[in-house]
Amino acid sequence: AALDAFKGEKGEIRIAGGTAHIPVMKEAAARIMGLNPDIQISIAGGGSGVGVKQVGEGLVDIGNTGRTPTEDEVKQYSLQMFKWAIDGVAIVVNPANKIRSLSQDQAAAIFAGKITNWKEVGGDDKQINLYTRDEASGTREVFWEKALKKGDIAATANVIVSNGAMKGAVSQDPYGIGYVSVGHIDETVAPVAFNGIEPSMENVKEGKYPVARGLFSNTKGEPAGLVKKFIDYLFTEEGQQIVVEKGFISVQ
Amino acid sequence: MGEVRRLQEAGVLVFSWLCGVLLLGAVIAVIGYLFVHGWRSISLSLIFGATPPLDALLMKRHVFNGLFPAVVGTLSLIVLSVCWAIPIGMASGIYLAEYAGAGTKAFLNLFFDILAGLPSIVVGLFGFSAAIFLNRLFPGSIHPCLLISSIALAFLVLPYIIRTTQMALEGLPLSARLTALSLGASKLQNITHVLLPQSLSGIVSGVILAIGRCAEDTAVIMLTGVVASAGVPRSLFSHYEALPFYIYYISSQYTDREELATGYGAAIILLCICMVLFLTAFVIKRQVSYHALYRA
Amino acid sequence: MTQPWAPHLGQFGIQPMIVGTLAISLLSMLFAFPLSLGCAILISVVSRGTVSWLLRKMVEMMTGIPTVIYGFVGIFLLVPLVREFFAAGSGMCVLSAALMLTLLVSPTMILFFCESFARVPDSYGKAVLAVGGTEIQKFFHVTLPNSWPGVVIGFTLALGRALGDTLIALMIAGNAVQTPNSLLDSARTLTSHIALVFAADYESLEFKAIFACGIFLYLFTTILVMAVRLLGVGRERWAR
Amino acid sequence: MEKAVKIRTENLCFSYNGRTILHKTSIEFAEREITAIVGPSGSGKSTFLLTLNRLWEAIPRCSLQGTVAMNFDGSFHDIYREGYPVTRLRRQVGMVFQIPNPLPMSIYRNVAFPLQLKGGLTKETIRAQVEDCLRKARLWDEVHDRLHSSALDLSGGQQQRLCIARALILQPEVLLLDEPTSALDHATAAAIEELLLELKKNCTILLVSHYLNQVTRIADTVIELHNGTLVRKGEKA
Amino acid sequence: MEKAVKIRTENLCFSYNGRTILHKTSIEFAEREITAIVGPSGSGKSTFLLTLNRLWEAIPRCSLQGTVAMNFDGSFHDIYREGYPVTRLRRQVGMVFQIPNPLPMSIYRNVAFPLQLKGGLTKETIRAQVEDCLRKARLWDEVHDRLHSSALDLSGGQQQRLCIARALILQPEVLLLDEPTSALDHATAAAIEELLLELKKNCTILLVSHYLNQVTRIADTVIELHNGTLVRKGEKA
Ligand SMILES: Nc1ncnc2c1ncn2[C@@H]1O[C@H](COP(=O)(O)OP(=O)(O)OP(=O)(O)O)[C@@H](O)[C@H]1O
Ligand SMILES: Nc1ncnc2c1ncn2[C@@H]1O[C@H](COP(=O)(O)OP(=O)(O)OP(=O)(O)O)[C@@H](O)[C@H]1O
Ligand SMILES: [Mg+2]
Ligand SMILES: [Mg+2]
Ligand SMILES: O=P([O-])([O-])[O-]
Repeated sequence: AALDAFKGEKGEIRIAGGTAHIPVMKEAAARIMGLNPDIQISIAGGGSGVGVKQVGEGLVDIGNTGRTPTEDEVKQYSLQMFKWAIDGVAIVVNPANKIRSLSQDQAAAIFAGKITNWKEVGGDDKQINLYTRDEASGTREVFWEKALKKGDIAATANVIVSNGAMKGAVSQDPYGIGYVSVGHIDETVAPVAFNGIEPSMENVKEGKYPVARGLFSNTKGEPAGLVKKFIDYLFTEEGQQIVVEKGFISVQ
Repeated sequence: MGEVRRLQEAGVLVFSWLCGVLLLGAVIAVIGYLFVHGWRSISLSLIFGATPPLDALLMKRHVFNGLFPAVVGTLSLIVLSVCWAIPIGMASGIYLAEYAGAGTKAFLNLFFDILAGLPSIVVGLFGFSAAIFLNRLFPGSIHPCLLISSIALAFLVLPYIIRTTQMALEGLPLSARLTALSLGASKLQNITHVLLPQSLSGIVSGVILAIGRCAEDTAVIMLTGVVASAGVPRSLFSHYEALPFYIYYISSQYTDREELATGYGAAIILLCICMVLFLTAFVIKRQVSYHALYRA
Repeated sequence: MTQPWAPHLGQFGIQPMIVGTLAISLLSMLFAFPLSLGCAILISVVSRGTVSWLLRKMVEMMTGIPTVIYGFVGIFLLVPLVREFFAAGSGMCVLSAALMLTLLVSPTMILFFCESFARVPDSYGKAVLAVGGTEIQKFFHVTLPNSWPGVVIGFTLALGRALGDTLIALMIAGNAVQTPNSLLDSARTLTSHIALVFAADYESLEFKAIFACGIFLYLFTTILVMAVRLLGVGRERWAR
Repeated sequence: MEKAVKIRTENLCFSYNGRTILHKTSIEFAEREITAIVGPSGSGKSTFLLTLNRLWEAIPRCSLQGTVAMNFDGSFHDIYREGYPVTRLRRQVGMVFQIPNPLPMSIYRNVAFPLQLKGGLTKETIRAQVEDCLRKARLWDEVHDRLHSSALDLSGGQQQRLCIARALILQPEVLLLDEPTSALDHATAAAIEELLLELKKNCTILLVSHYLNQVTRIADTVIELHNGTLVRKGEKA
Repeated sequence: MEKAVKIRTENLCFSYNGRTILHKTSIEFAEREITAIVGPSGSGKSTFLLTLNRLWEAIPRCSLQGTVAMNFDGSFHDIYREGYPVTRLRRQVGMVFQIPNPLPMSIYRNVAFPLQLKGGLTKETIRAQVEDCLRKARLWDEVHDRLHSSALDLSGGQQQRLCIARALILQPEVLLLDEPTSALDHATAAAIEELLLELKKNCTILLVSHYLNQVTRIADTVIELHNGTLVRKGEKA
């Protein structure tokens, strides 16, 4: 029923930016395009920073961010923000790794490259392989600010370009450690409790887990036409159901 | 002394076989690995997802969870870029080899050598910057898209085509050049009747390299309009998917085994597309030169 | 330029990427050039008939293998192998990238070499054989000197490709922003850097730094082309 | 009776890489005669022929001074004049090279090639003319059953005759022959000599030859190239 | 006195692409003699020479049956025997091609080249031998001041003499000469004939020639190639 709005429409919607959003965007696009083949929705990643700039430049219609756009950004590009889900950022390790909990200090020391061996935090005598996200990432921004308290991230860290890729990398490397959107966590990676708090949906929802954030879609100025319909769709019951299915927390 | 020479020759022999075996082993490992892991995912639904193939081909319905849009995207990219690159490339190659004066030639040679060395990502960067520039000039109408990607790709392969054409022509011996002239051929006739046919295999090999390059390139399109999901491109000005980018995307962002399997499938399909392209080009090459040289 | 890359501190040094680029591409050429020459000799001189034909077809086919496939197989086959074998680091490192790059650039080089060998007129070869030269002597005394420009051009193209390749380094070199100290260190190349940061901001210093990367790559290849040309022209004296 | 002049060179100088080969050569060649050019090996005979159809221009680093004039359609033309149609010149001046140079095509196409370049003829005409020329060059019998195989596989003498046939097909007014029978046996060479005597009726022939017998047999005039200049040596009675 | 036999072919058959050129040819060549091979153009003379040093093996799609045996160091060797060192064979059997084939190197290196391939000589020895061979081939005077310029720029006759010099430098026991004087003027050709008579003392020479005068002047034996077989035609008294 929520899809009825798209009947008889025609045109293209271009989406780019935050990679945490991609699963939801894809599902929504599939449903809309499946109903109406005349609509074409293209979805690119790039990271939150990319999303803001591209929508600001008018290269795409919707720019997604995994963090709140800064005031500068909002002003410079006259952005309209739509927060349609709540999410957390969790430290993850390979399931083969015994470690399931780290304190804030330990996490900060590991990511700063001060702790380089798993045995220093109670694991095997193996070197720690760090994985971090690129500069454009909203996930990185949030993790850096809220989990690392703006501490250093070592230059030795491997740099990964998306949430999905981070999960892939850590699931491949038995001694790797990284961080992903909570919505992306599945059995291929093991979430690590932060200061003793499990990064579960419930904990994020209840505000117990500190490294939380919203998922935003942004447009340049007021959205109109097809783009408006798409954003409206995200807030319908059906849209929010997709959000929950993909592992995020509904805003309603 | 003879002993030393024999040893040297034996050394060369052993070395070359070693290289051959090493390379062969590596290729078999790469391709074997792909096929061992990917052959099971090869099926019609890999390409068309859940959509009936006929509907997809007639563009009545979008294909999800299938490679169809990526395959179409890649093929259109190849065709478009080669369309831009071949006429310009061959003409420039012929000009350089046969018409350009010494000064112009030295300059252009250097220029194209440098262009040939230009990394694809830099070409992509320029394509991207051009798109932004155009977008500012004509707000809302131009953004990274199929057209821009194909032009950027054409730039990427142009030097290959130019240089192979030129090299093939310049490599011909003086006697081959003089003969037709002595029979009253004009310069142009000499080129079209004698020099080009004789250097055709060289030129075709350049074109083959170019096609292969277009089919596989990821760096340029990454910056100029390819996206993770877009459906079949409806016009030159839309975003599109492409196989190589799809593989890149899946390799890092797969969410489950099934998605990874489509990655293997895509890799096998891309590999096959490239092989088929190559085969056709080689068949064409043999026949073309045969016709050109041995039939009256 | 020589600062570290730390945008949040306002530092935009690209030196680690320059070192990373050089390390990976030079290492790969170190592997690829002898390998290619050996294979080209194998195909054009040592082997005969069907074997040579098969090898050649295989190499031709290899030039058609897309880069992304090397990257793909690199991630799932080579990286774990390197990780296990050296039992250090994540396996995403300079060595892995260089190895895969070797596979990528070799076929083009081999074909270029073979093409240039074949272009040396038949009568020259016959003249050598007629005075009692072996096939290998024919190769070293006549074929190779006469096809030297082709060899040099093949090498340039391959090195250019190694320098300019984005995908393999992006996928399997790890992309850490550091100056690599060993073959097993993760590293970022200029090209991956462009791919990773390209769309950050079109006016910011970051974006300008990306352009600096592009210009650097351009300079690299230009200098390379110039150097190789000087070399090539020197050797070209007898080839007409 | 003095014959009309067909070719006239004046102060012709030629050098490769600064090495002078021809030095202020002024000479005339009579129409419809066979003029033999003799001289020691390396003296510049082949080079001299190249100056008459401007083919040397395709060789790097060589230079020419002086003039060459040819009589076409009743008047003299300076062939080095700015804008002179060099393609037409080469159609009117046929040449057989000292070292046979068949093109890497079929035997048939090699001979038909000049006509194809010129254009405007039907397949049948071309076919008839090719056969005619191959017969004249005494090659037809040996190759008529393999016209479409590669010309590069012919024997040395066969290649030479092929090149003669190819030079004939445009019916040039001037024929430059650089040792055209050097690879031919006696009988064949004699037949080619017959052919030249026949051709002489419509054609001015310059023949470089080392075969003194041949020269005395068929040449009307003999010219010797010595130390870079051409000197008239003898004339038939 | 009968001279010893140097080369013996037995039932030699040869064909290109299935076209038979030589047909069951059995013949012997005497040591230290000059044997002239004559025959019409295209009859297979050049081809026959190629069967004696196995060079035809480099040509695609041709086949040979029968045996060729040569007498080296006092005993006969089947040169087509499995594993016979073909490189050594070609050093002992020198060849001058019908169409001159200088290598794209300097004049000097062209001649020195076979020695360089063989290896083991000092620069001085090589230089002395190169000069000696160039003198023998009557080329020294023309090229001594440009030994290091490209051999491809030589005139036709100069190229031919260069190839002769190159074939001499290894002091082969057998020399195969395919019309070695076809591009040479009388005086030079006579000098080369002198050379051959001189070489005959240590060397078996097979000479393909169309020059009947030349053949009668210097050949000890004349063999005619006709319809695919070699027939002994005449011997000097
Ligand atoms: N590579 C080849 N492929 C096919 N046929 C060939 C090849 N070389 C020569 N022939 C043919 O074999 C026959 C003999 O050739 P060959 O060169 O031995 O003749 P020849 O006696 O040396 O003649 P000439 O006096 O003209 O040099 C000719 O009919 C020629 O066309
Ligand atoms: N392309 C060239 N570059 C430089 N020098 C050349 C070139 N071609 C010929 N020569 C030189 O010019 C001189 C004359 O050469 P040309 O070929 O005209 O002699 P020729 O009289 O035809 O001799 P032959 O009877 O041996 O054929 C020779 O000394 C030769 O070495
Ligand atoms: Mg000459
Ligand atoms: Mg012959
Ligand atoms: O969601 P991201 O901005 O971290 O890609």
